[in-house]
Amino acid sequence: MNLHLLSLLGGRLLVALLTLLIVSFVVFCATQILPGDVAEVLLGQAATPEAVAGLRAAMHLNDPAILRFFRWLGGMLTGDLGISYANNRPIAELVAGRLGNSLQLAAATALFSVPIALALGITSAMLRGSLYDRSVTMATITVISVPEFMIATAGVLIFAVWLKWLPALSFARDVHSFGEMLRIYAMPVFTLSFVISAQMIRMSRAAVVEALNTPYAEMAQLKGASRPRVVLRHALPNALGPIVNAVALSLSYLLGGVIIVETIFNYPGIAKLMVDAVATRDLPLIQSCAMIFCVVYLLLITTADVIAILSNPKLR
Amino acid sequence: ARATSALAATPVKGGNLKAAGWSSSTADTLDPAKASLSTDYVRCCAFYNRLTFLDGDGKLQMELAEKFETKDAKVWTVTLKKGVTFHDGKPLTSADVIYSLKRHLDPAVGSKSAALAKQMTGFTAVDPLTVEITLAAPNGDLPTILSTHHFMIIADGTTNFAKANGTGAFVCENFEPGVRSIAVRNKNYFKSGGANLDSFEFFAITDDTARVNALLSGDIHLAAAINPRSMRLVESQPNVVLSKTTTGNYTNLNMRLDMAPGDKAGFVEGMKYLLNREQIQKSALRGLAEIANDQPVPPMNVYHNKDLKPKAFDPERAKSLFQKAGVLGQSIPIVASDAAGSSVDMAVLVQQAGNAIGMKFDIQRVPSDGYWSNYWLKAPVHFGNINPRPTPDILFSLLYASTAPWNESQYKSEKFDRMLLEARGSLDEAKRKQIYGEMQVMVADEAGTAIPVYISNVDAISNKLKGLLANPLGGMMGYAFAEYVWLEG
Amino acid sequence: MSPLVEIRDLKVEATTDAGRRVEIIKGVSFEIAPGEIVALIGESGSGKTTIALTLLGYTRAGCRIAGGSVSVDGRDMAALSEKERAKVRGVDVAYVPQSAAAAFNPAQRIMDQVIEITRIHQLMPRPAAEAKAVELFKALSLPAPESIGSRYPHQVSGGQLQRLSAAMALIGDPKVVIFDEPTTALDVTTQIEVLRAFKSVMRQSRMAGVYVSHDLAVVAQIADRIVVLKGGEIQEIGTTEQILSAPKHPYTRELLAAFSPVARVAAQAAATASPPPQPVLELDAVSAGYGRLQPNGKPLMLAVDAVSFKLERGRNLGVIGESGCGKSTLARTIAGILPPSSGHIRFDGRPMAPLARDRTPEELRKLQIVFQSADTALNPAQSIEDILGRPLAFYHGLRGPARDARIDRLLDLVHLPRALKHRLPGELSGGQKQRVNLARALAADPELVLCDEITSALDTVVAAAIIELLKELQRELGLSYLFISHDLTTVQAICDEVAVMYRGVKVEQLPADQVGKAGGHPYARLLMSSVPKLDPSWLDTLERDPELVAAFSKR
Amino acid sequence: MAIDAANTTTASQRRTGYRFNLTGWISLIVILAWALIAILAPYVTPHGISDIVDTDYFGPMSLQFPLGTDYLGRDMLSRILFGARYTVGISLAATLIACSIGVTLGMAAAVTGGWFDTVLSRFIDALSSIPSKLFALVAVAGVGSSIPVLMLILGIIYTPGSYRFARALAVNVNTADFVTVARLRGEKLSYLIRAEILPNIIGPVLADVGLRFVFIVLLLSGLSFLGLGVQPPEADWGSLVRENIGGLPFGSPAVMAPSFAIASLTIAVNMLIDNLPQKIRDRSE
Ligand SMILES: Nc1ncnc2c1ncn2[C@@H]1O[C@H](COP(=O)(O)OP(=O)(O)OP(=O)(O)O)[C@@H](O)[C@H]1O
Ligand SMILES: Nc1ncnc2c1ncn2[C@@H]1O[C@H](COP(=O)(O)OP(=O)(O)OP(=O)(O)O)[C@@H](O)[C@H]1O
Ligand SMILES: [Mg+2]
Ligand SMILES: [Mg+2]
Repeated sequence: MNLHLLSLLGGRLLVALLTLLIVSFVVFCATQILPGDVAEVLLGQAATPEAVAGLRAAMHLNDPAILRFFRWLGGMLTGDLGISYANNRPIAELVAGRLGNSLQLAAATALFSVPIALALGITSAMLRGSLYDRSVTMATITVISVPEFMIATAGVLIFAVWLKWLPALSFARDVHSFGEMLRIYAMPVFTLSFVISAQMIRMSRAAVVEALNTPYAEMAQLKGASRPRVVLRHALPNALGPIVNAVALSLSYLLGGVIIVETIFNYPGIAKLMVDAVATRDLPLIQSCAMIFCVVYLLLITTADVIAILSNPKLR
Repeated sequence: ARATSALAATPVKGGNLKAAGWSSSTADTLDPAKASLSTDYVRCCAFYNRLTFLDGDGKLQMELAEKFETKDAKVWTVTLKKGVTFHDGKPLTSADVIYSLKRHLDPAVGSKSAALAKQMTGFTAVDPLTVEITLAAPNGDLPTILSTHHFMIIADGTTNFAKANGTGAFVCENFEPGVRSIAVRNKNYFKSGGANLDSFEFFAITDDTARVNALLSGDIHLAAAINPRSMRLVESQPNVVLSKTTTGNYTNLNMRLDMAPGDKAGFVEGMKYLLNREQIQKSALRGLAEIANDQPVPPMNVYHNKDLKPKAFDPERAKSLFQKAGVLGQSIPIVASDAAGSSVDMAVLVQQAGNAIGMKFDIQRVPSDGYWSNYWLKAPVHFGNINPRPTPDILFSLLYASTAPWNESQYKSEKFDRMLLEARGSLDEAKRKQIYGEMQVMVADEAGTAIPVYISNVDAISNKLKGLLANPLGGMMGYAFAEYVWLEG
Repeated sequence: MSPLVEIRDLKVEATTDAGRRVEIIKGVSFEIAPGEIVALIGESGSGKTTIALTLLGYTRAGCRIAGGSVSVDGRDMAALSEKERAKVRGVDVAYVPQSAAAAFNPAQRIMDQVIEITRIHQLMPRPAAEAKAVELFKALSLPAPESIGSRYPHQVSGGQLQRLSAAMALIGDPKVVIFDEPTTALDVTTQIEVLRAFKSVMRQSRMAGVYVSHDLAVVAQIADRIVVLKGGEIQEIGTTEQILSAPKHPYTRELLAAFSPVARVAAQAAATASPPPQPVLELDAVSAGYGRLQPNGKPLMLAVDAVSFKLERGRNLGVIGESGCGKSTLARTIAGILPPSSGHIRFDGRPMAPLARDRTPEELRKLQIVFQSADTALNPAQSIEDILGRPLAFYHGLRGPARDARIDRLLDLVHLPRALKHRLPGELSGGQKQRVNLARALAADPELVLCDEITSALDTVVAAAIIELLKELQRELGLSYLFISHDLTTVQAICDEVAVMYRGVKVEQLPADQVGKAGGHPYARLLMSSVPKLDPSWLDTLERDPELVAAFSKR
Repeated sequence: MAIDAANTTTASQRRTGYRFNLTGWISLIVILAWALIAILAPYVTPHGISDIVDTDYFGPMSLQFPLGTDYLGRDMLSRILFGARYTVGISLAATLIACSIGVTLGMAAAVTGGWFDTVLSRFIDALSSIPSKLFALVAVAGVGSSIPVLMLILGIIYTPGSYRFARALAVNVNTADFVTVARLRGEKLSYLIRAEILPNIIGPVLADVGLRFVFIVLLLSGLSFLGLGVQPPEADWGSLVRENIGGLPFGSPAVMAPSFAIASLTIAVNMLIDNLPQKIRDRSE
């Protein structure tokens, strides 16, 4: 059984590596179609043909594209992410801090939203059809149909500008106390939670409702089990697969999808780095960011799949 | 809130200033030659110095230079101030100046001012504090040209710009491109007194609303370039002061004279009459603009031609001109982008005016990315955005001379080129003023560039922040405010 | 003595999706004394399960107790609050569900589920509960009683699960146990063990019981009194003796009359007279199983071990054997769902590809399988019309009125009303579903039908009708059947020959009427002697060869 | 007996009918109203969408401008009515593209299994790990921004999620005996997914469609934020909120009204899906 699991994980890992390779190549090709290159972008309005040609030659941009790709890939394999075109700094250095920030924000959001979302989803499944259930459903849809930037901006206006309870900006550093950290993360975490919770609430509700409709849930009730026990001991373990999948998909949004929150709260995370990289056609940086998103995504999805498999004795 | 009064108040020492610009990316740099965004300029101004600078009245002042001397406007001798040191302790010498200026000629540096620097053909270090600069052709404006931000002086041989090593009022403590920089006061600054602030943190908040909100909540002391849409909110706040400068920044509609429909006589003129300048000023820019007369020299510039009146909004006249050009009723694409500020709104206004007279304008809004290399100068009808330049010579030679690198409408006039050279080589102020005035009329009437308004820059500042004055080089005191302002209370 | 359970004028209503109220139980009254076992019998859909569930104060979704009272040990279950009911369930009244396979949580180990009642009601510490569970496993003749609890539900056979669910109900020493068809899925040998175990456990602790079944012979062994139901109403109540020997109600008489169907001896004689026909199906040392292949080429779990037989055209082969002996696996292998790990299958004289997807459309059409569980074999989202119409369109290209006419004919064939074709499978009773399942196979005009336990969910009347139908079709169309069942009498009623399987091996094959006769395989004899009789004293007086029992019962 | 008609030989009359509750009706009416507005937009807007009709900006609600004016002084009501075209049209089309492709492929992968499933699943994983904004940037750079392109981009961005969801559901159904029966009959893939799998997963799939629709509406405005969305002066509702967000501090109708419009549509779509008309199957007398 453990051997089986190991071979399963090994296979997954191999496939993940292959996926990464393909993605890096696809991203590379995609960036090749983008109009303009880093030389033009860096020169901006000063991009006269001679200036562009000169800069291009100086940056070795005239080498064949595929050669540059393999050079990048080679570096990547030896753990060297390369040098950013835009500012000549090692990419590892640029990415490290930003990635740390993003992960912190993601972790804070996950810690906050996942339990709440699951609790809401599961309780509304338990009280299916009740007023509570309907209000949760209604509230979820209402909340996600409000654009993210609206929630963030309204939050800032109310809590930072009018009430002055929370800061309008969230720098990840310069944090001296736990209370301060809470204040700094409060609004971005709230905003992101609004965005990602809906899917988790709806999916966990659907999965638990499904599991509650089964004869074994009915049987548990006939054994005298209380409603919470039926849900927690019988429905939930069987609904785990779809739930972890929904959670993983929602969490994967927390890295690449938070550009609006990063912008509004001026939070230096990796999503903005990526958009910047695209804007400046900073190829090695785009590639590195894409790899990070891809790795995190695959990690989440694979974890979800493995949990789903582990939670189902038939698949184990 | 009211505009800042330049009351003579005594500066207070100390305090940590936090200020936010409006744009920033990983391409943020501490290399003055590459600086392209306001964010870069602010940082460079804090860490480096120029040989000269323009003061609040647009007058040239010496900074690192003691004096500029020339006989023929071709060979210039620059004497440097004594006792200036870089942050790492190295004294400033002529080698640093020559290195700083010469590198603009190297394409690998990717200098934004390569076009201007090209005229400097010879550099000689006469002695450690004297530099001789030879120009390809006489140019009386060299000291002013060297007051622009790209010509900051860096230490000889510098290639690594992870940290700044300049002579400026602040020492770079931390710099993360696309995130922020932290600067602390330079205790060895060569100007007496030095900066007032203990430290200065600068970053950018790209979202207009968020930038204003950060100021209102007290997170920052200065929010640069606030959007006209936020004016109503900011004006109602008691603890916020607005600092407005109209510098000569403009967003213009370019019609290439070598392409249809710009090559049809009457089209360009018609478009200039179709621009409802008042509406642009009032609606698109919420009054934060001054009406312009289709030429690039702004009113606060000493060479501005006051007699040249802006063209009035006259759809009927435009209609007859379009009829003459044979374009009436055609559908004309206009390329606009957020890259050229307010251009989308302006395009909408043109489109609306066109509808009334049976002209159809098809707005093509394109992404900011790659706008300057892909659409600007290239599309038949498109928008551009030009930052203020200190002299008419720079403006005309960059934008309107037959060989100008950024000849937005492909305007070609031998007479204009001759006049440009004549004014440049002359050291006679009255004559220059007269020639430049005439050239402004030519641009307004003949070139395919319609300049509807000069856009004002409004920085919103906390009422604790004092000492911020207007400057013709741009907002935030020509980006150099950190050195001069102080925090009260 | 006052009755332990007293049901007075019980009415249960269901609300249909049109919002209309339907009375499914129409005023039922009976009582159960302590220690007494009352059987509910009646056709499928007559309301047996519904009544049984009201003893727990429970009704299925959409239903509610509309009137009357159900008092258990002095408490009216219909009137209690949900919380108070939960306290009673499992401790005072326990339930053994109709479909054990569905009633087990697939994600939990069996032991945890069996002792869950003791955990919920905090009856005893965990080790004590586990020890008690193991005792029950032993009493219910489950194999490996010490370790079976650590398996997951999908790792034991259907019959084993049924017994495990009984253990689950008995662990809390309830006053009343409700058995909802607990032995339907069991083979006769196991059934005897289980019935005995039920009886002794219940007698020991003087439990009262409600025993729901459609099998009169089984009911005869265990019940003190019998309640005969039809259409939600009681037809007759009486002691077991009285119902069996002197039924008053015509419906009861009908049930009794259908109990022993006519054997097939005549048909067999006719068939043997004709020249030896070509075998329609031929198996040559076919082995199959589950799990990955071992180095020796056999699967990890070998379920069918080198089975060979020939089935001639127009004749039927019965396959019997205890639950989990590999009957269904054999059928699945022949059908091409599970590839054999070794051996060959010849159909109509030609070798057939191991997997269905490699077989020709003609082969697929001629060989049809009727699945054991009609519940899962019918698409819950398709109407009966679509389910039956698809093979007609697929194999014969029938469309429009021609197709409709054939669907009507098929429904007539399996004795289902034509109006039923507009319904979804969920709206049919278990027996009706099984008949639709069969009709679908017949729609293909097959030559060979693999019937996997198609009558086990049916009451005697309907089951007899189905058997008659199969015989009739065979006469008309020359079909052959591979008839899988653990019900010996049914097999004998239709088959020419019977193969007896034991642990994946075919232990013997002989003419149907000789099964169980002296000289046959001992296991077959054991099976035969285990078929319950209508005589209520049969179980108590049954003497089986102890050696045989020792050799084959405890697995 | 109501359900068990085994003994009822008389054919019960077939009463076909649907039950549709009030919530469902209201939702349907809201959606139809917006759809109608989208179609009739040019005829019902009181002002041109790009006409600056008010000298004031962020004007309050008034008789002349029932929803106030926007940041340029344009009539908000007209802009919202016209914006329905993009929000309703593009989003619905993109949702349909994403869900039909995703669900079909998901079912096909579950039914086919083997290498087809593995390759497709990995490919989809790869696709969804590429950040959607980068994807949109490249696509628009390559083919230019137009309404069909937008529909396609949004559709492709949301296909992987739909695929994963449908596949997970279909894998479960695929193990049921009735699918095996259909396979044994020799049915082709298209029949298996259309007739056997889809009807059994349609409930959760529809719920997912509703959620996806909301995300697409929002991403559309997100694209406008990057300059990739609907081209001005036209604007979808999300972009209307975005461009007028400066009016939020004054509770300007210019920012509230489009928000309400979005909410009304997305809530209606989801409520309709939750309360779809139910076929009444009880046809007995
Ligand atoms: N929700 C419902 N709506 C309408 N009728 C229902 C509903 N639930 C059950 N019924 C009907 O109630 C009747 C009694 O069902 P019940 O399950 O008690 O039958 P049963 O005697 O146990 O049959 P079987 O032997 O098949 O288990 C059946 O005819 C069934 O169709
Ligand atoms: N999918 C499976 N994986 C592993 N083992 C299985 C699987 N299906 C069945 N088995 C095992 O194979 C053996 C034969 O099962 P099969 O279903 O053929 O029994 P059966 O004779 O039909 O029993 P029943 O009368 O209970 O239906 C049993 O021991 C069972 O536990
Ligand atoms: Mg029942
Ligand atoms: Mg079986």
